[in-house]
Amino acid sequence: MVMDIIAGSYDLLLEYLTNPWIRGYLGLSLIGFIFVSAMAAVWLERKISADVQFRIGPCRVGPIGIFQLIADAIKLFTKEDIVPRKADSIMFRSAPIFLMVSVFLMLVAIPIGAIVINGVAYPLVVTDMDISILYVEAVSSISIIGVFMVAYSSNNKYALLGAFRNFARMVGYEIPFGISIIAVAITTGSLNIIEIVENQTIWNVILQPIGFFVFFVALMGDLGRLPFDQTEAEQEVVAGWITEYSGMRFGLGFFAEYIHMVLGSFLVVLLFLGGWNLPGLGLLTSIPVIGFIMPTLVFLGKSAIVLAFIILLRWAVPRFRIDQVVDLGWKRIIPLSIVNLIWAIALGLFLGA
Amino acid sequence: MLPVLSMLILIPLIFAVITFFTKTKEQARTTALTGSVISLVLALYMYMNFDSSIASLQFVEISKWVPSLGITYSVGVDGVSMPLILLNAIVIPFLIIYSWNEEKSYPNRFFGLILAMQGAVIGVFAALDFFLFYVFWELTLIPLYFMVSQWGGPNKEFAAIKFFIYTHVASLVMLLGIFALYFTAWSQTGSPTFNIQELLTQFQSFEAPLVKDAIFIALLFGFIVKIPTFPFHSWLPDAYTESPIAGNVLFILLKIGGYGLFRIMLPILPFTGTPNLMISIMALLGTASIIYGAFVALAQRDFKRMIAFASVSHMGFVVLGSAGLVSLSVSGAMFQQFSHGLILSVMFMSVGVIQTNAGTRIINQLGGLSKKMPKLALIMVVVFMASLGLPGLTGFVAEFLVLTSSYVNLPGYVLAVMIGIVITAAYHLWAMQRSMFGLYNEKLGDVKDLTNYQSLSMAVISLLVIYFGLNPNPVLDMMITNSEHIVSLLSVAGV
Amino acid sequence: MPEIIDTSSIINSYVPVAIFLIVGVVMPPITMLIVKLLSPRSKSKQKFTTYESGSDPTGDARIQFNVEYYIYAIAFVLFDVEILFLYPWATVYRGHGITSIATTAILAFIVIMVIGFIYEWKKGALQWSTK
Amino acid sequence: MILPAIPLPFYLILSAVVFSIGLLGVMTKQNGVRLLMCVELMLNSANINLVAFSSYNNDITGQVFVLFTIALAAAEAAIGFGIFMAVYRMKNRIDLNDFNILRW
Amino acid sequence: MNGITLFAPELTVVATALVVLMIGVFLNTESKKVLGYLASAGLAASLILTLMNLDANAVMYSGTLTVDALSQFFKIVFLIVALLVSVASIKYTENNEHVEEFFTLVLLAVVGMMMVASSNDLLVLFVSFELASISTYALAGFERRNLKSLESAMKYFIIGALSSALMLFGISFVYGLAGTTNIPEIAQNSAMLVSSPLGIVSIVLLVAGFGFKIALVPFHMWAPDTYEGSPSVVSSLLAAGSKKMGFVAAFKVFMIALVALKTEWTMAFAILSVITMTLGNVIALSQNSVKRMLAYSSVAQAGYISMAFVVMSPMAVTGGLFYILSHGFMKAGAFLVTAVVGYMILSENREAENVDHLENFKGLAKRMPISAFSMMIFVFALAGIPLTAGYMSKFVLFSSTIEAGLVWLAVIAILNSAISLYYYARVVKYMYFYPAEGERVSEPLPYALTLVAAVVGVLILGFWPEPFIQWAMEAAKVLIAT
Repeated sequence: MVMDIIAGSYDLLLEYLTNPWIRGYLGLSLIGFIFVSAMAAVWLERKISADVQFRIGPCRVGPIGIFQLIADAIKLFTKEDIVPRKADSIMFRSAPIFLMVSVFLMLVAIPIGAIVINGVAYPLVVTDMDISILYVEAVSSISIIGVFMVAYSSNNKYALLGAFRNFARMVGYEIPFGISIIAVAITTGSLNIIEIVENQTIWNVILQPIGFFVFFVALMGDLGRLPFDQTEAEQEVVAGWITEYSGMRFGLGFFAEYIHMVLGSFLVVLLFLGGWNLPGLGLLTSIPVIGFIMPTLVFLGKSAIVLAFIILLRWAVPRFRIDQVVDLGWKRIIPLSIVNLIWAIALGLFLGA
Repeated sequence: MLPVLSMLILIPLIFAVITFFTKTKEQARTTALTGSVISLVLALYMYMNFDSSIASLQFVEISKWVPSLGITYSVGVDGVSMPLILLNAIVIPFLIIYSWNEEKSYPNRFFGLILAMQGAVIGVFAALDFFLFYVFWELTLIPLYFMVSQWGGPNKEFAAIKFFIYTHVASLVMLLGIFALYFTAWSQTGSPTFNIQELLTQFQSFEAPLVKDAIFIALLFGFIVKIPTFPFHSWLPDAYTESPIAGNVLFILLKIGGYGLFRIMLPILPFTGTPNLMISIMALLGTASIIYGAFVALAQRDFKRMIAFASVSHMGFVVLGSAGLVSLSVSGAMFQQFSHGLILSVMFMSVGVIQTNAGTRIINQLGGLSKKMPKLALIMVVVFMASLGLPGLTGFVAEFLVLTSSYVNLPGYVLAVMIGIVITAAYHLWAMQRSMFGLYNEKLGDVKDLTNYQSLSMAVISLLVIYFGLNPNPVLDMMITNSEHIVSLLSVAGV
Repeated sequence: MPEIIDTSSIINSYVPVAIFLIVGVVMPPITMLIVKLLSPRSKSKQKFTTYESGSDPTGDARIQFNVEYYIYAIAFVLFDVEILFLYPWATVYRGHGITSIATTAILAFIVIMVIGFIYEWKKGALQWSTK
Repeated sequence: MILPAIPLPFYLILSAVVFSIGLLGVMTKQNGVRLLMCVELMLNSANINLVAFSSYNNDITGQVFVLFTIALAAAEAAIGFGIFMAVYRMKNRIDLNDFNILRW
Repeated sequence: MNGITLFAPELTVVATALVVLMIGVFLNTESKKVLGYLASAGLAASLILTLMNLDANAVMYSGTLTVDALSQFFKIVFLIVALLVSVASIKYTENNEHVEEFFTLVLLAVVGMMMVASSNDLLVLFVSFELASISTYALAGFERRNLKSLESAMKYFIIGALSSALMLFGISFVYGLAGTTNIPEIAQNSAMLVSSPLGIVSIVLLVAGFGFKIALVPFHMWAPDTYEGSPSVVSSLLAAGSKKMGFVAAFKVFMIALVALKTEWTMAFAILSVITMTLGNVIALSQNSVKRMLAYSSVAQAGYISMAFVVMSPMAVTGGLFYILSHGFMKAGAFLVTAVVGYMILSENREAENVDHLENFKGLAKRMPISAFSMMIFVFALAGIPLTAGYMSKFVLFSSTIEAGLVWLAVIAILNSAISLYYYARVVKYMYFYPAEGERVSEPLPYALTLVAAVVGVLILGFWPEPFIQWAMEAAKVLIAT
């Protein structure tokens, strides 16, 4: 009885949800969600880093420093916005738009979980397109334009140097990133993230371990996380491309980076770790309320683990020199990705037409 | 049977190539002479076996070449071409002997070009296929171009190019005519052919008079520029003046324009849309050339230039004779070609000698050369008299035939030509008088007479001038046979 | 048989993208506007100089940069469009009954791609010069 | 409000505009790199056309064509930059007005 | 006869290209000489494979490729030219560290050309066209330290890129209006093309696009610069190969696909053809650089060949095709002679500039008799002197214009060909009648070999054209169904 009402109202909701405008406006709430996630990620990073270094980390604001980020945000809002005299003012001011647009557009196509009703999974995604992974890959590259605009408009040598490093790194890691996505597409037969998740009867990480490794490393390279953060290596180029940014302008860039990281970990989960599915979860999700929440939680949990791993990696691996990064990308990861591609083709043949 | 005619074309060409590869002057001239003597022998052999009593083609050789376009390799001779082939074969060896000791740069190329020219010209005379005809026709340009541009006078570059472009354009216009003829015939019969005889026969059945006239005019233009007649002669004075003597002789032997008239123009003339107009055009051109050439020659101070214009004047007789359209006038025109070739060769050779030995060829600066050069004087008297038409020499025979027989059809024109004849006599005599006789011009210093080689070659040709003047029948017979055949077509057409 | 493409549904699936795009474009300026309202302002000449480790900045930052970047850029552009062909191929590789011919084709493609890669490598185009 | 499909002429006008901008750039620009960018613009305008026609003709060929065009454009850009770089090494600029060795 | 057999010539060349590239990367400069032989062997093998299937007739790979008399004709032209160029380049690339790139690019360019010849789909046509173009852009700038070469490459590239953009834009309209890119199908679905104004737009764009490649005036600006500045062997490939590719593409697109719009493009080609031949010849008159002169002559020749579009009769297309075949020999040979002369001058003086100046041809007959003789044959052939390939082809082509009643066009063409004699004869005069200013230099074997081969080709086509004309007729039938 109750289940019928829920299911019926959900059907009504779904009908509303087929309207793209409604989906779009409702989806805007994801922006809030993702900012919160990013804050959580920052908090997580601080906490884990502190743990690794036998420190306590943020602890004053709220329980275990959980509101530290809110305090930081308030601080950033009240700081003075400085535009250097030699900077190209228009470009300097408009660059954050590109950074933000990049992550927002990624957000549109990435599901953040699913709701299972009557055994049918309804993914929580703003819009469903045929080539969403390709789209995500494309829009994520917009951020490089923002980075470059920041650096170029700052008219600062460190910034420009950082941006060039960013650029050199990115070109090396976009290719294996793309190739490993193709390998995933071969085994799952689609470029639609949701279909990729649904078609992962066996997780891709098991089918294509090399692919997972390549994708992960390439993702790290794309994100500019340690050990690939030559862009912002304090010891070498001060703060890299973002040197001249201060206050909330810095905050926007900073948030964009963290959102990028969160979304990146989402992608890892979606493409290789089975998304919101978990073996043996099928029974549980048939229960209405659990089915409502469980897959999303599973997804976020997996993502948190990946995120934590990324953060831990920061303290486990030392930063590479820029030439090492580029060499690694071109001479190790790309060949590896091609090996994986051939492996995926063989797999495809084996799995059958 | 031996392919005599093909050999006659190929042997000069082959020897030309051999000559190109010789190293020294001695080798070059010996090779060249060998080649030309062999062709002379072949030509004489052909002449011996030639039947002058029939108008049809003899020594015919036909083989396939490009069947899809109807192109064949076919050669043959008749009374029109035989004398001209003979003329070439006779004069070229003596031209080589004449040039025996001349100091030339690149003697191998010099003699090679002479032979190449001979091969090409004989090829034109022998060709029975329009394609082949045109190929040889164009081929004659190259040796002459190089002859003028390499060994010519001070203004050689200009003269060579002018000659080249001028006559090339004319032959391209002729080519247009050939194409038109070819395609019209093709569309009528349904199979392509380039055979001259067949195309000329086909021409008779063409329907559109305008097309016929256009074809005729296009072909005529190609020929009269080559002849050349006034007003299309302007390449000639420059080319003749600048050319070396051997080149001049080759120019003189290049009788392909007149040959084209007999071979191609006259057979189709009666079948054009407006035959009378065409006849008038030709007669007018001929008459104008005779008179104009004579007058301009009279005004020349340069010996060579004078002879050049004399040549224009002479060739006018060829055109006029063709336009006369009587068997004897056409034969006269043919004979004029033959005789012109002999006479003018010697005249140019004489000028060459004067030029090299006396150092100038401006008539006013010469004088009394006969005292120092008696042999030259004797030869010059013979050929000058022949050139102005003294009875007993070849020139007279030809001009007499042309004038008397053309009178039947073209009385007005012939009367006009009479003025030209007087002037011709005047400038010939004047030039002889000024240069050879009278007081010796001491400024010239000590002038040598002819060398043995020069006197041999010039004397032999001069003797031929006298011989054919007294007894023209050996060549005139075959000409008459053929011209009668040509003229007989007129009655068919009812002109 | 040509697939029928429903343009309308494609366009509609991008409506949210447009909404997000607009939000993305207006959000940073609004944020900065808020900052402008909240933050203090003080005039100081030194504050507006470019940061160069504290000393006065010299020259312009927009200098000629290393040509190596161009070589990498070219290599990147080429490889990136090469793998572009793999995307559509990958989606239809399985389940459309063309697997065997698709395998042959793609192996030839990969071989050529790898040859290009080896060529670049051997020619030193991938060598970061520390000159 | 579900959006209807965009009519074909809109695409064609867009592509014509882009094409014209590119052509204008090719005609007026002197810098090699800018020229190249303008050529890319022209190629992309053709791509717009192809995709638009492809979806309105219900025929996939146009989109396949676009894939190839993109690849070719990239190859062209690569070779162009290669040439420009070589030129730059010799002359230190890539202004087309400097190229005057070869003339008439 | 399955697809792979018929496609084997192209595959052979591709494979050779890849093998050459891979071997070359691992060899040191001294031993790279083998690459030239390898490339030539590959081309020869491909030529043999093509000759083996000369009469083949098939449409392959979902109708994207076609093998017929036309494609085989052009493939053989391209392969012959490429073979000449590649054999000559064995010497040219000696001691060069970039041998493998050179030969790979040559081979890839040839593949592009061959694919254009057998393409049956605008997509394949465009891609192959670009493959050949892009390879030749790089080849034109092969001498990286030579500013002339770079400049030529740059001009070639910019104009080439522009032309491909125009072409693509035109193709997009054709595709849109016909709903397909398959060439025969376009001809069937041409109702929209005829009725829509966009049809005319696409014609304009395509004429411009192909016009650039063919170097029709006013789209010829790049050609003289590029032919002059590029290495001579490359100019040879460009003039004799790449330009022919433009022709075959234009033949296919206009004569097969867009035949319904014949009235529109015939007029365009008539005007372009007349302007092209006239301007090309007139400007060539005043050139002192032999390569530039040949370039303008090449422009003029393109004008002649375009007459085939205007006349559009089987005979005219036969003439055009035969002209293309002969031009392949003549132009390739002539440019190779400039390569030999360049080699001669540079071997005396490393720093010599303007190696192709007419002055350097002085007394060539004494210094390099084989080259001088070959050059003489080539320029005479280009001028249309009887008994050479050039004469036969002009003969067929020009006569076809008269057949079609376009006497004015024939007159213009014939007058042009008369003018052209002047500048061709000048080269011969410099070679044969001016004193030599240096020692006798013996031609390196690869050069001598190619020159002799080209001369033999020119003479065979001139003396015994029958089988080739038959063959061209077969090919013409593909374009014009009679």
